[in-house]
Amino acid sequence: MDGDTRPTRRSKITDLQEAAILARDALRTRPELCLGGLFKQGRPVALVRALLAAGAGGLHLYSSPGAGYDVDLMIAAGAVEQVFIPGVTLENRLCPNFRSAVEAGRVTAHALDALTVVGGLMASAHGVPFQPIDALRGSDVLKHNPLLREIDCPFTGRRIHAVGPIRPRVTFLHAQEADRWGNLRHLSTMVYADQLMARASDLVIASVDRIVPDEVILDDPSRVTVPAYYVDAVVEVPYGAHPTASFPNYAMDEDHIDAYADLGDAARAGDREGLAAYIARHVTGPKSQDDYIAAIGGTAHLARLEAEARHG
Amino acid sequence: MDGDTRPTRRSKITDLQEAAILARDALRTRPELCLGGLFKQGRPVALVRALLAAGAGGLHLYSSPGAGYDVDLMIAAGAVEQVFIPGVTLENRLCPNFRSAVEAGRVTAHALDALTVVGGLMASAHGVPFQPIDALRGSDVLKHNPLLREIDCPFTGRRIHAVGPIRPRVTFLHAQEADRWGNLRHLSTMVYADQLMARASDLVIASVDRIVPDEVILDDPSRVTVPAYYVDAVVEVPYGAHPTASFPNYAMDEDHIDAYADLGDAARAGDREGLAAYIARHVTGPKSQDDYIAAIGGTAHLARLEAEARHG
Amino acid sequence: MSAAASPLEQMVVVLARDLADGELGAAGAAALVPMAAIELARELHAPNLTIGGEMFFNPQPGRLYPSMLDDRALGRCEAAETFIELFGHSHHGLDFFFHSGLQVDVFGNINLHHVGGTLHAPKMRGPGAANLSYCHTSTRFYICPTAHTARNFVEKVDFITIPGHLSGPEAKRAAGLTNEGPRLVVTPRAVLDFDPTTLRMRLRSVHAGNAPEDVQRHTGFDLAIRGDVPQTPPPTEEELRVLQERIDTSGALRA
Amino acid sequence: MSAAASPLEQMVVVLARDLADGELGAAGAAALVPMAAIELARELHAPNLTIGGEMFFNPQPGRLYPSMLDDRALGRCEAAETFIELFGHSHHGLDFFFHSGLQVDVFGNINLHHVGGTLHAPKMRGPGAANLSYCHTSTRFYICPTAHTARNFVEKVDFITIPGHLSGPEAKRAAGLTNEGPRLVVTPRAVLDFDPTTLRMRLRSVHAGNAPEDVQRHTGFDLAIRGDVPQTPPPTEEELRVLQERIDTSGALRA
Repeated sequence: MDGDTRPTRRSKITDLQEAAILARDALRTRPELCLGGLFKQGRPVALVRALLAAGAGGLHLYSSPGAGYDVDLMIAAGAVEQVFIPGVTLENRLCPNFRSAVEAGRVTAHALDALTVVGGLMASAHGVPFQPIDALRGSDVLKHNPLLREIDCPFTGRRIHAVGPIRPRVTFLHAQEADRWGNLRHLSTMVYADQLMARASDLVIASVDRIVPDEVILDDPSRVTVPAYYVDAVVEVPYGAHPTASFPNYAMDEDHIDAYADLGDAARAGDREGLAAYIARHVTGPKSQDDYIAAIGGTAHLARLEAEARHG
Repeated sequence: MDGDTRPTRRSKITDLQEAAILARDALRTRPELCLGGLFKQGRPVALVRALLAAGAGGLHLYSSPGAGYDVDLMIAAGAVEQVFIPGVTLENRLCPNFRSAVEAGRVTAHALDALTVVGGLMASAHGVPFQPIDALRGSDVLKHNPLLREIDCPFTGRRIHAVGPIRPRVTFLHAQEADRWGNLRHLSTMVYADQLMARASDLVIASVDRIVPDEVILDDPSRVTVPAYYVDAVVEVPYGAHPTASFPNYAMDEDHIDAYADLGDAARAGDREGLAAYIARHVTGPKSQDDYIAAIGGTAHLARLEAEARHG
Repeated sequence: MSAAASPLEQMVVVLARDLADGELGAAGAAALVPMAAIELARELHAPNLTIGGEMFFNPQPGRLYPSMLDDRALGRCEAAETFIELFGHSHHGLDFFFHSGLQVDVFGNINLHHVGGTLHAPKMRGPGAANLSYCHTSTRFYICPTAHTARNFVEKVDFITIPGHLSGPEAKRAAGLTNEGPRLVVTPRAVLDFDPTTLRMRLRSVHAGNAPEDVQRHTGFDLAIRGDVPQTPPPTEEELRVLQERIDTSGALRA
Repeated sequence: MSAAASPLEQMVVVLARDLADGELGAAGAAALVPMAAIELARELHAPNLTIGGEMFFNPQPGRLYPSMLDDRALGRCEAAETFIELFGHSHHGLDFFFHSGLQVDVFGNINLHHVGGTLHAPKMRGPGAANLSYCHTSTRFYICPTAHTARNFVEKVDFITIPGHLSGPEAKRAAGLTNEGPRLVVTPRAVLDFDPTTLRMRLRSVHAGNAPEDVQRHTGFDLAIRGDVPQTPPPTEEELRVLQERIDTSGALRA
């Protein structure tokens, strides 16, 4: 045996289609999908599109406590059964398909709060059977929140709340960088609940703007936000968060999201054609991320988002 | 009023003596002192010496779950009544004064485990009345651990453990850098429980190797390990962690710690003279950190520790 | 210059004046007006006010953004946190917070979930809300909707997302809401507060150009106007200059 | 080269062979031998073994250190964590962990608290220990003291800091210890394991140069030696070369 032949460590790099199939099959055993980022930043939208194209359905959606475009898109594509996200909004306007689907009874949107979701992820990440919560009072959300229980605090004797572990079957994350082993680096200032979700979930798949050499990770381990141990697969997807932002690389595409929301509003009003065309063009149509980039206006369009991320 | 005269934000920079008096007076209301770092890295030893020189006593000591030199020194100086730290050791040898004092009944060293201490700090940081723990079984530590309770899990029905909030009255931390507002940057790879302690404590005082301009913080907020909100006072103390390490700036001074331990062992054997002289020379004697640096061998000695931190 | 203040600028100034030096607070979801108010207070009289509790500390955004939860606004700040630290802040509470909603009622309760129908069969489904805790773990909060109509100011909300004073002092006590709760309601038309005995909303002052009866007409419940209603003290020249030059550099509050 | 293996090198090799590819494990407090074993396994047959659970992942220390919890050893690693993440790992468990102690008894229980007296009036106070959980949340652990004498191998420890097999299968079940617990005891003299029925320690093999009766003489309880005791397979040339050239570059295991 040649002493210099070391055994080979497995790379976790895969492609969008394989990642989507991995996720789809896992979600068939338990349909709990969790999405990283918050609102218009750091959302793993390319993975979401790939999953929709691969044919997922009946999903129960989780996220950090605020989400918008991607959740609305998954609902528009008919893939969602229940939503466990406290706030669902495009921030400057309501989510049209979320709204329609809930009003029509096609989707159940649970009334939740941030601490229940975060506490449930904490319980799962910490490996304990529940997380106490002592900051929820007076809201009608407490009458409906399906994840919360009242317990008697063994220390104070008071009635407080508790939430059991939230353990997503699959979590999608988007980060700016990773090495081939799956060590993720969020170069953005805001990381939200991505680290917590990674620790709380069964299967974690991350898209990144680029794969970096091993040395980049080893030379600055403090910059690693999600250690590879928590990550099952990583996909290099340029502009993989579009139309949400991946700072400091590119800003959110507000115009794209607004145009999408207009189509959603039209669909609410009875004209579903534009929305169907949008899904065909952006979700089911593209064979690759290159196709998608072409569909949204090509690299010239994305250069503007990159410039905005650099200069504000 | 001149529109360009903005009101002035208060700096949190103070000096060692003032910091020590602040801590000493706070500890008179409740003697729970918590020390950052772990074993031989990142321990706020200059603050400890200053507190001893200022005349603290009857302390209840907390730390991340492992400590050595500083705890032993505080015991040697007669300042400690109870120790709530799971592991107390110099790693390569036992802590001589800790051992003597516990064997003589002068100090109570509670039997604890890491999860109780970390869980108690978590409960305090999170603002909840307790933290469930479900990973303690079979150890005699459980028969003695004063902070732990058995509870019935409201979710699983099983008997599990819980710990109430550990809220230190004062926490001392050592970091490599801070701005004048008290935003701390640990440039070391390992940060241990420093962030958690800062969030869990009443009063937080940090020593740093150097104060940096505001822009250093603002240009890279992700590098801030402890936001200023949690920090009450910050002191620039060159080599403030000595004889423990402050990577990447200087390594631990193993020879110094070993020589100290030899004096402690001699004191155990009945010869207290060397230990008394050590305390006079290093703790009560120096009027400033410059005096201390001279006492330990001056900058030439420290240059060796700096070189070791750079080159291993 | 003060004559030219926009309604949103007037709101900002009213709110900024109520924030004290040394406090800790955050802007909430609809951040435009609240963040401007916090920054103005920091510039003028509260240099030690800390912006924190929403996963970041003391941002320097350069201009105002409607959302203050992404790197556009927060890339430059003093420190970043995550939802775990937010969990802790939510328990420990802030000194102040801000809310708005689809509906606000006479007791300052806020609805962000649904108008008409029920939660799971709503006539109109709203966005919901993440942050239900700061409304009562914080010492006080402000309600600052950017619209003031008889449709969003209602006698009773269809769903209490954010509890204000519930149905008054007794209900508040029963629910364990021990802090002040909503202190002021600041709208583009007026400033409202709560009767300390009944905790019902009442008109405190009207902004320049708004008559008390106009405000009543645009409010879906009785404001119990008795006697003269004072005018809201308009922005000073200094307030407006600092706001426009240093904070709202893109004129978002005047758009 | 294998003839020249030191006792600690022999320990390292025995332990390394028992670690499997794809596992997650950590070295524990007395890290010298365990970390060398983990690194050797990674180099030779377990490239996907992850070092984790002690606030860092996959360090590349360049040489061995007696302590593996500071930046000397960990400055270069793949990721750093804190005690909060360690809290989680402690619950989720690892595949393997390592322990040693002041005393080890016939059931593999480990004492780090006191010898003689009581906890609060000890004759000799030990260091205590932080990490009590990995011994049972992890699938298995190894006991690897660097001394093997009749003083530290005792019939019954004075205090159970780290539970091994307690007093056997029934006690283990009663305490809720459902995992394997201590699998091997690897010392400078021998390899010991546990009788699957009684869970009492027994001699499995002796290292080159050690007679079974010597090992018994240095053990404070009956090892129930019956018949021939095999010799521990010594390090192969390859094992020793990789260990010395790539892992123990400063010769700490031969000091």
